[in-house]
Amino acid sequence: MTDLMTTMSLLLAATTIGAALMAIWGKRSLPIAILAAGLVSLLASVQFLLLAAPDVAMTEAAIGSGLTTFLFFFVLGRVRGGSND
Amino acid sequence: METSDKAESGAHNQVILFTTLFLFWIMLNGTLAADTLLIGALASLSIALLLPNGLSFFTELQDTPQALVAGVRYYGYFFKELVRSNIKLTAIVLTRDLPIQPGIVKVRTKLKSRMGRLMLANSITLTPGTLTVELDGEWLYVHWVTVESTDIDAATAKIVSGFERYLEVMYG
Amino acid sequence: MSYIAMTTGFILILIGFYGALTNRNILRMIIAFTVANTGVNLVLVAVGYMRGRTAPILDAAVPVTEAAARIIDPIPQALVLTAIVIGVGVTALMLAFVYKLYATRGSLDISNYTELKW
Amino acid sequence: MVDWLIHLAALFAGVAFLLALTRFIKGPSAADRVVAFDVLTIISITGIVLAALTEGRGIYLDVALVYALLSFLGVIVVARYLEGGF
Amino acid sequence: MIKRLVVLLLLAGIGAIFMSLLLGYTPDNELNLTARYYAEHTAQDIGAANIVTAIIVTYRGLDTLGEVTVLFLTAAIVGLVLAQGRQQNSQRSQRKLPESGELLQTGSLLLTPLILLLGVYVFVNGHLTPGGGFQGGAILASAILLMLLTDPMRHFSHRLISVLESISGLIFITIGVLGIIYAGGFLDNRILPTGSLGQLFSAGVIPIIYSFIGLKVGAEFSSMLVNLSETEGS
Amino acid sequence: MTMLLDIIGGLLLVAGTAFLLFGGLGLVRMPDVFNRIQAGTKATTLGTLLTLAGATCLQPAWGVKLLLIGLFLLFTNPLSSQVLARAAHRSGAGKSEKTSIDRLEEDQRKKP
Repeated sequence: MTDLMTTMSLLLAATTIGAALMAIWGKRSLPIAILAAGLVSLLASVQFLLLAAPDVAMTEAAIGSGLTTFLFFFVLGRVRGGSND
Repeated sequence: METSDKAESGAHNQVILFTTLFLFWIMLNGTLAADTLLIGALASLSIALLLPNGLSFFTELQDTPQALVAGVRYYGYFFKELVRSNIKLTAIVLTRDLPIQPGIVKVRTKLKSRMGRLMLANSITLTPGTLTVELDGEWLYVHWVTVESTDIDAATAKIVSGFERYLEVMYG
Repeated sequence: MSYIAMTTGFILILIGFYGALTNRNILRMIIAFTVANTGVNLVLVAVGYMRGRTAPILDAAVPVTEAAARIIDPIPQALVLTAIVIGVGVTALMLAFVYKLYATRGSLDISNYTELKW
Repeated sequence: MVDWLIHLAALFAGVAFLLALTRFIKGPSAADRVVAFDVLTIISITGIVLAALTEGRGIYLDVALVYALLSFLGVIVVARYLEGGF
Repeated sequence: MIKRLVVLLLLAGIGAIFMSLLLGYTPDNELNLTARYYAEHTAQDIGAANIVTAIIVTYRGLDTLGEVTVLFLTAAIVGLVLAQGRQQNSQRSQRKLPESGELLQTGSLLLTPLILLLGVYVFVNGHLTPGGGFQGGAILASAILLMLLTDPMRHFSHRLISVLESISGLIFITIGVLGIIYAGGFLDNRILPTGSLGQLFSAGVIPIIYSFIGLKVGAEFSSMLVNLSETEGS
Repeated sequence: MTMLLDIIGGLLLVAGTAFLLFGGLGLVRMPDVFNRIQAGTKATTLGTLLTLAGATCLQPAWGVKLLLIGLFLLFTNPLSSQVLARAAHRSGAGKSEKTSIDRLEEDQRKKP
């Protein structure tokens, strides 16, 4: 059974790195970068669960992926319309 | 007269909300131990008092036996349609040249209660090829993957009336 | 599995640093910081993982008597929990300052803020 | 037998995950990416349920509830942002 | 271009350090001494099923106190920074915002109580299931966020939020001091009986402390969100 | 008996994830935002519900919590899709060329 978990972990690792590259690559628009950062947190949270840390997974999902993304979008809604990037 | 009526219905709503929240709490905890029930009652009560106009699934539900029967039959119909919609979607996706002809049509609903309208919109979203885009007064704007008819009445008969039949009895 | 998670964490830290150092937009720099933050958390949790063991919560699946032989190290988890909460606090603070900077100067480009440059 | 079925389910979920990720990377507009984000979150719920089954720990399911909440709120935040609602 | 080269060189250096860390890492097969102590003694001493919670609230309760303080300061500074801008143009221009639509309004009325109750569940059961005050507080703040999204012009009472926050903080400290008087030391959880493992009323005072931490954290995150949403769009 | 239940549970798991797979395929193949939302919502709702039902068959003790997750998803998933579809329409998301009719746009143009 552990090989199933290891495979899931590998898949998550690869996609996490891809999403992180998407988040910092400067050519995409800001909402997309923020969404990609949220996706990094989300995937890391599943990774935490597979590492047998459900407490941390829940915190990362509720705070890291949830609240942080929402705060970013709030601020982005405030500052848009000025410099386009 | 009218204000006392409103206050009464507000209190009634709060009782219903409290009951729903308490039920939700019991399901969350999965035990019937006395301490769990005590804390749950306390929490549900404070939330129900804090949000006087909160809705619950049972708010505005008619308390007639017909409503119960309609509810059961509604869920039967709903799950049948849900499975049918997924099979249809699978068929579309697996066909090579995507046989779709999307469009947004306008349909009419008779429902007045808020919960009934929400349930109607949700049901339409989950049934074959349709997605509610906007709910405005008595008009529903529905995105349809394969537009079969652009006429308002014909589209209403095809999309809405199946669910409306039951929801009208349930929520009025 | 801890190796996989640890490598991912290190790579995330590097990606985050790169983004924070090369982007000129302040919001993008903050995004890169959150990515690096996630990477650090991932490394720390991976240190506590042990193969074939389970979460440090005692219930029917893990009785008290077997606890020491069945659970993984709970201390990194407790630390990371703290780190995540502080992380969102720091992010909120940075975002509030970004809003303030934008309200006074109308720009998000770091190269327009040269007062402290020397 | 059951183990084999769980593995098959995990394989399907993994492929679905990759497909949704393709849409996340490609998807021309922000709305497309939000749909993909939503689908990815919900596939993660399936992943959590599968992990709980293989580990035999029912307590992992609490995390799945938080994920359901997260998928809902995330979509609504971005939708309101796209409308210019705050 | 020079700058990018310097950055890449720096990252290569950090990467080399990480690489050596990774190569030198050998996973343990046994718990180390501290972890073993926690694993063996938590059940009798603290009575909490979730060992992470036991560490956070009791063994390292002072850390948590500091953490809550940091969070409080953050929320206060965010409020201060954002309030300055509001005073300058005090006449609040009524921005034209699109309505959120009937569906979202009904759905928000339906789901907000449920989300609040989920938050309460998460922090009340912090010693039994994964979760606890911080996660529960974040979920409470999510419910506030849903209300804000449904009606951006909705007014939240700042005073109510700050009163809730201060009272929760005070009770947290008071319980900690009571621990010095009635039990072994500051934030000792054995003021109340530890009870039997797995019950809701067990682990002494941990559920009470975590509930107030949850309320406090929820109030802090909510005040951040409300302050941000009350600023002017530019 | 439990053997039978286990196999039913496993088959439900596979069926649920298969629907997720087709939903993902639809997400990739569909031409515009609205069709993608349709594929995403329907497939993920039924797929997750079937997966939860399968897990219930395998571990009956978890049934209540799984039911709760299912109910929560059943309400939130279509709701968020509708809000997103509305926002996408308002922000002028591109529609596929096959789109034959758009009553909502016509009506909004009529209004001042």
